[in-house]
Amino acid sequence: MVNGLPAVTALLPALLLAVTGLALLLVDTIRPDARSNTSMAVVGAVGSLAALAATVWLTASGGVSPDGGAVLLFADTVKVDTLALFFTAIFASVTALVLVAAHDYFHDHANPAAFYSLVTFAATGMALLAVANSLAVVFVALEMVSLPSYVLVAYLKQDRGSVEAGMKYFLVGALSSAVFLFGISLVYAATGSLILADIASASIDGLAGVLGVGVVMMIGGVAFKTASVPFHFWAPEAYEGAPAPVSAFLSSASKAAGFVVAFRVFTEAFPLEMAVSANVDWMLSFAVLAAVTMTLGNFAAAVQEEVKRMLAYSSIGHAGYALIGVAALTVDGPANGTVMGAAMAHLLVYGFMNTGAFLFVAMAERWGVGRTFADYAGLWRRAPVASVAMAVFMFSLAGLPPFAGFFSKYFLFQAAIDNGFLWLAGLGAINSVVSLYYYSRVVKALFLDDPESPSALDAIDVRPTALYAAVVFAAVATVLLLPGFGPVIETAEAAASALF
Amino acid sequence: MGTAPAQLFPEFITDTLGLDSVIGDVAASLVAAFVVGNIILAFTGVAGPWAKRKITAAFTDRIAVDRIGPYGLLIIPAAAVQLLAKELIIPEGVDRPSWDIAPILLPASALLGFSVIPMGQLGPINLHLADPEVGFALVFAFASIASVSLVMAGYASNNKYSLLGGLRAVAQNLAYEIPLIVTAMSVVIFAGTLQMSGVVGAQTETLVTIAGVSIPSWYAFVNPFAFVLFLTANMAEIGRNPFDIPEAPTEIVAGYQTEYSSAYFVLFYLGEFVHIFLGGAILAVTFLGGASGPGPESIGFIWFVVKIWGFFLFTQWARAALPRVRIDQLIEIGWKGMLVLSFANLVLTAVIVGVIA
Amino acid sequence: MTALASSIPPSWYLLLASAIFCIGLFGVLTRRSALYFLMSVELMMNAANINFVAFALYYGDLTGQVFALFVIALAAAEVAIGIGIILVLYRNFGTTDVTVPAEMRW
Amino acid sequence: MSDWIAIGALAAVGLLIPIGMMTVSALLRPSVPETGKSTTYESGETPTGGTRIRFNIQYYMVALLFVVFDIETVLLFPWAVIYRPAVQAGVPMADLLWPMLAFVGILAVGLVWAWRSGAISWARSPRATSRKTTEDLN
Amino acid sequence: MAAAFVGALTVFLAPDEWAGRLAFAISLIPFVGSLYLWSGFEAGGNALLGGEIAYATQIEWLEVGGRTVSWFVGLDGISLPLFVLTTFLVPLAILSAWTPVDTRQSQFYGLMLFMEANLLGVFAALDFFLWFVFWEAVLVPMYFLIGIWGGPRRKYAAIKFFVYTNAASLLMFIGFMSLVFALGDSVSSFALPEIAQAIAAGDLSAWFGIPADRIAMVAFLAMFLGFAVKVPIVPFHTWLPDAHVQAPTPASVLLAGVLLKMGTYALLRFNFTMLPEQASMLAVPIAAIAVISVIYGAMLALAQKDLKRIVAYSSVSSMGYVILGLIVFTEYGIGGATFQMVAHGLISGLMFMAVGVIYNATHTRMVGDMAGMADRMPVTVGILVAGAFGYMGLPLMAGFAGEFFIFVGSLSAPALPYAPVFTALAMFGIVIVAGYLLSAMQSTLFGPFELETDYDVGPAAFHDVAPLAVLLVAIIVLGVAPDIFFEMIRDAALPVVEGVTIDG
Repeated sequence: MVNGLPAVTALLPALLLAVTGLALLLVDTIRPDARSNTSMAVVGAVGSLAALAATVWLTASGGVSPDGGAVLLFADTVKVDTLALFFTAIFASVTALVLVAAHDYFHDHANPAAFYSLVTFAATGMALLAVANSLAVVFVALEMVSLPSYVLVAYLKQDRGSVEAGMKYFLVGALSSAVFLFGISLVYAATGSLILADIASASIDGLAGVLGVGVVMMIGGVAFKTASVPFHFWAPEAYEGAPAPVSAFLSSASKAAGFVVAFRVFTEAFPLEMAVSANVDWMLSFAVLAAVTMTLGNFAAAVQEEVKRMLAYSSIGHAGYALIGVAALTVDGPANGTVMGAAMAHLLVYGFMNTGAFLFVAMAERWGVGRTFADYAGLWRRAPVASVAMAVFMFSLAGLPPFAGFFSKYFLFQAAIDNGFLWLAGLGAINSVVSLYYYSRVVKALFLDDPESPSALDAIDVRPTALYAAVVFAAVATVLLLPGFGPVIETAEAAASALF
Repeated sequence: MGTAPAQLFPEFITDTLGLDSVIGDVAASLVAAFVVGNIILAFTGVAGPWAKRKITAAFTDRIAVDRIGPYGLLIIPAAAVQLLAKELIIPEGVDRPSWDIAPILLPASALLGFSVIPMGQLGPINLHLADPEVGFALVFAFASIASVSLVMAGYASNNKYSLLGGLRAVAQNLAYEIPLIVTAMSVVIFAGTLQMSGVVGAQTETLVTIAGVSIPSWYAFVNPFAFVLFLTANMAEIGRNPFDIPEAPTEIVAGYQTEYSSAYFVLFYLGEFVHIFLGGAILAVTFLGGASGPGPESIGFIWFVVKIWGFFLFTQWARAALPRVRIDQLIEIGWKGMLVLSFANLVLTAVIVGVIA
Repeated sequence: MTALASSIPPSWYLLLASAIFCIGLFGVLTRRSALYFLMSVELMMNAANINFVAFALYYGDLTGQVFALFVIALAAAEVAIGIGIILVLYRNFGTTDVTVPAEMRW
Repeated sequence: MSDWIAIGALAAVGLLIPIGMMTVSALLRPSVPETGKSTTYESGETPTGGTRIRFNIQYYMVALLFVVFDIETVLLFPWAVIYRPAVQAGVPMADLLWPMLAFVGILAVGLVWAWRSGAISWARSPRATSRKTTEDLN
Repeated sequence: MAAAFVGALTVFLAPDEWAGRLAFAISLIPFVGSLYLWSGFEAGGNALLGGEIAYATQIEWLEVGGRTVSWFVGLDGISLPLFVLTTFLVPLAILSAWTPVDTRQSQFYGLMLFMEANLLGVFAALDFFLWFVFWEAVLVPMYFLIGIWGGPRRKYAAIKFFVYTNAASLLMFIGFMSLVFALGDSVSSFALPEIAQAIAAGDLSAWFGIPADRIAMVAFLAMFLGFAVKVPIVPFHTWLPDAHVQAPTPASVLLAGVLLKMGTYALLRFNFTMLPEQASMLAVPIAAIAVISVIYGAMLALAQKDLKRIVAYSSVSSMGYVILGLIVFTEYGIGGATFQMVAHGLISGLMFMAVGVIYNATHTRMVGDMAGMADRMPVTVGILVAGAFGYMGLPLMAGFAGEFFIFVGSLSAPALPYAPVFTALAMFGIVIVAGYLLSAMQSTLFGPFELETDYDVGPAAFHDVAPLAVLLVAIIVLGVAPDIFFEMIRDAALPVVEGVTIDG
């Protein structure tokens, strides 16, 4: 344990987030006059950064090491290991970015308090999800992520788009979580336990069929959270209709949360051998999902006219890439750890670049320029820094070498190939080429095109400082992750390898 | 946990009659239930209204019913027959099934509440139908079904007063359910069980002995604060003054029962009384040591009845003495006052128990 | 109680739960009103609860029952939020028919 | 024997009695339908408008709060039951208290916030509606 | 070397007004640095083939799937000249940008320096990943330079450039990766020397059922195509004129001066050094392509009216020389090719700059429009003409030395059949070059001044002419004393040659 500290210390990040959420409520209680916007943004950002710091500290201090050094708490229902910390880092950083950005986005909103606290509570749920070692905790945490998200998407109560998005998100979400829950119940029926390890070791006497159905249903639940086929169709609506910071939050953090479930639950509760023996071959289903998802996402994104919607589809595509991490697994395959680790690293990088991209959209919405590519034309004349940042995000998302996105993608594909999934990697590569097309459209619009009317950009009168800060920080992170990729990928790989 | 609970009523029957099969159990239970049910109805349906009129009259210095029978005791059966024989007027646009179910649900749920209440012994018979592990939670569950029936009635009878009444009933029940249960929880902390017999048994121990008179550890004595809270919440729960806004005859003309007449009205009326007495029973069991009292256990039922009537008296006094609260006051008292107080009480109790135990 | 309940083979519980789940699913797929949708989802969740409780009994551990408690709580929260969203939906679109709002193309 | 049989029996009785009374009255009572009678009562006026109307959102607020706290009590009951035996079994009181305190504390924050933002004051405050769903996180 | 990188990168991060001067000043730092490196340079052999590497620094970067990627940079005889060339050209290019670039200067110079940093990286990197990152990172600023400061059809040009080169590098990337995978576990990193030596040691093994030699061939083709686009060689050259014509002068200077060399440099490094057998197998077609691009480029240049296009096409043709020089696999051929890279870098840079200067004065590039410039801008025109001569390969000019070496090499090429034929054809190319350049000069610059403008066209500013002069001097110096580079180039080139002669 972390040099003799009580075991609960391992939960520090989650606790910090939770406390932050409550603190936000208190702040708003003390100063409910909506002017507390700034103070709440500060509190929230500080809290999430503290959580991030705690995560990094825990990881660095090696208190929780992947090799058996994982901390088990609360009768094994909670397991803090490097995997958990890694994902918690993603959640915390994305949360910080979103909160900071929200300060400007909701500058004139009547009551931003709910927003901040909801985001932090959702982040808490994610952190909990990352450490969940029991299906019960998984489900509870999952709901704890979903419920605030529903509200967040529909946060602009007067905006029909937002409300509709929230409605659709909620419908699909409720349905999928019910399916997920029933899947859990079937698994419980078959194995008689909710602790992942016990499920793995349980003897399935004649109930293998039940187990199989349960696993399939759970895949459905995961598919929803990760916005991948077949539960993907909420994503474009939700991301487009929701306030842009929320879209950023959902498409980065919430997606990663879905993946942490996939990574941990499926590898620990239904180990590969068991999956093959009980022929509950979830790897195969994930492989198919990954293939369909990335293709659908990318090709749909290519035909979009609105930047936000394009980003939404592209995030579906990226879900497809990350799914490779659970798809390209074989029984004692040489690169199991590598491929999953690469997927994790990709999620981390993606967390920054995608959040940044959506936050740029948020800035555009704040400025009141339109939503389509054409409306972005020539933005760089008015906002060079932000535009450069956006270019960084786009190229990185497309996986161009100078940026971190390239590494994470490359290693993902390489590991998949090492594991014998040449076709998946190939498909991924093709999709990346496709994606380059529509990502570069944004850059083209920003830098090369001229605004259709010289007065088109006069709307840009404000300089949303906080939004700028968030975007620029995300860009810097995206770039710095290139030289700093070593520790990231190695941590991720170690964490993932511990699962096999 | 106090003394072991006496033999339950149905078991008593089965043993005396030597029945031993599921059929026998069912039959015995039915008999027991019928007996208990009738006893309760006799109290509530007959004595209740009569006493109500008498008490109110006494408070307001009037002469109440005295024509029919001694002290006008027979007025109630007469009124019942008369009401049953009245025409049932069904207004247009009522939501039929729920409009019919509501009047059944109210008395049934209230009656059901008694199933787990240990009503003490009457001679050899222990008037206690069932004693499940979760009886304590169960009784509250049964008691709160009533509000469903109220909102059904309010919504079904196509009438604005009724709608308001139903909604108010719900709002009020919601507002006071929590304080009620949380306060009851402090009792559970004392008792350490949810079994009714356990709760009652735990109150038989002697708390203190003053001048040779040993005062039992009724929770009313142990924790008067909780008792007051519970009493208040209970009043609201059963919708009596000052919390009778669901009916509020002077504002919304009897609220949810405006459109009811004939047998249906009788049922509502009856149900309310049963509900009052159930509230009394709960109070008695939870805070007043159930059927315990001076004298042999075999007359426990007497004590129980006394306690219930004491509560009934209290409600009638409140009805005569206290003004009705407004809906907003009601909500605010409930959520801002009672809730906080009840949680404070819970924590307090926990600490005290932790210290003394 | 235990004697009574455990005399029923577990597969019956499974069948019951699955049946209820399918009913809920059917409701989800056919109903157009958001409220019915909500109810159907609740039905599905309760089907899961049946499984949990039943098999908690079958395996003789409390995990399932406790989890069922949690599920109830979560379901309640979900309904609360759902109704909230339906409320704003109604305010904006004047209906609770989930097929009506189509500001954005699918 | 099972307690539930007895309870069921009482339920049966409790249902039978009202139904019996209904049937009795159905046998006894006359039926003279008449349009005047069948209008709903509205202080003697002819009723205006229907009753299937949208009523005050505040009821929803309250219901929401209730859901939160009701579930909380459900989750607290087990704790309350084991509390005293655990204390007598020698478990230090703090270990038993802090989970409940934390749990209640979180809800308390939520309540205070809802209180402050007007969710539970009957007079409808503009901020109230948008604040309704936050407490459900606990 | 570190100094060079840091200097360039920091400027990129701190661009601002009076950026021009600042950028120039800072760009001198890497130049000085590189000169220092040059002076201290004493490494023999080819970095990839076990020769010693100057200023090698290797830092573990990250480790994935059992292969390490590391920050591994170093110089050898082949890369150093180009390294110096880059650092030499950039300041001049920046100087030449003072006049034409008037909008958003800070970003402009920032991008220039950023590009310089990446170019240096390309030439110095000895780890495939590092190299690839730099390689791609060069494209981005170029894309913006063309796309934002370019001419009227800049969007089209920029996107064409971007798409072409990206597709190419993807192809190349796949090719190389297939090599790496085929090497399997015999290599534990992406360091080029290790890979090269592993290949030389014949560690290529079948992969996914594809026999090793076929993989090697596929990889060779893929990489060759990839680089060919970059060079560019004839079928893939179409992006070049557009890019050049549309690009602002400084950008096209770097484009012609350095970016094209990246292609040939990579060809030499990867294809010919790593896969000599395949290279020698394909010698004839490659040589053919080289010659074709010589002739064809020259022909096209002959047909052009736009001075910039002329220079652009001519650089296509002279790149053909380089390829030819490379493929013949002789000490002189490869050496000469490398030398020619440098020379052409200087010369084409000079040409573009001069054209740019004239254009700034006259706002036309059309041959004929600007007749009689000679008496208006004597110095500039003089230098332009001199540069043209250099292009034609006049003795005592760098161009001459390069081409001479190449021909010497190719005439005596053991590995290449029909070497004389190709050589002859290529030489014929020179004639055409001479032809069109002379005609262009003739019809353009001399004769009476006809262009009527509402402003007077006078001599160019000093900071415009100065770089031209400097370049000219450099060219002549190289022409007079080629050995300053050639020596080290040769002993870096030798192992390559041996590589092929051994198994050839």
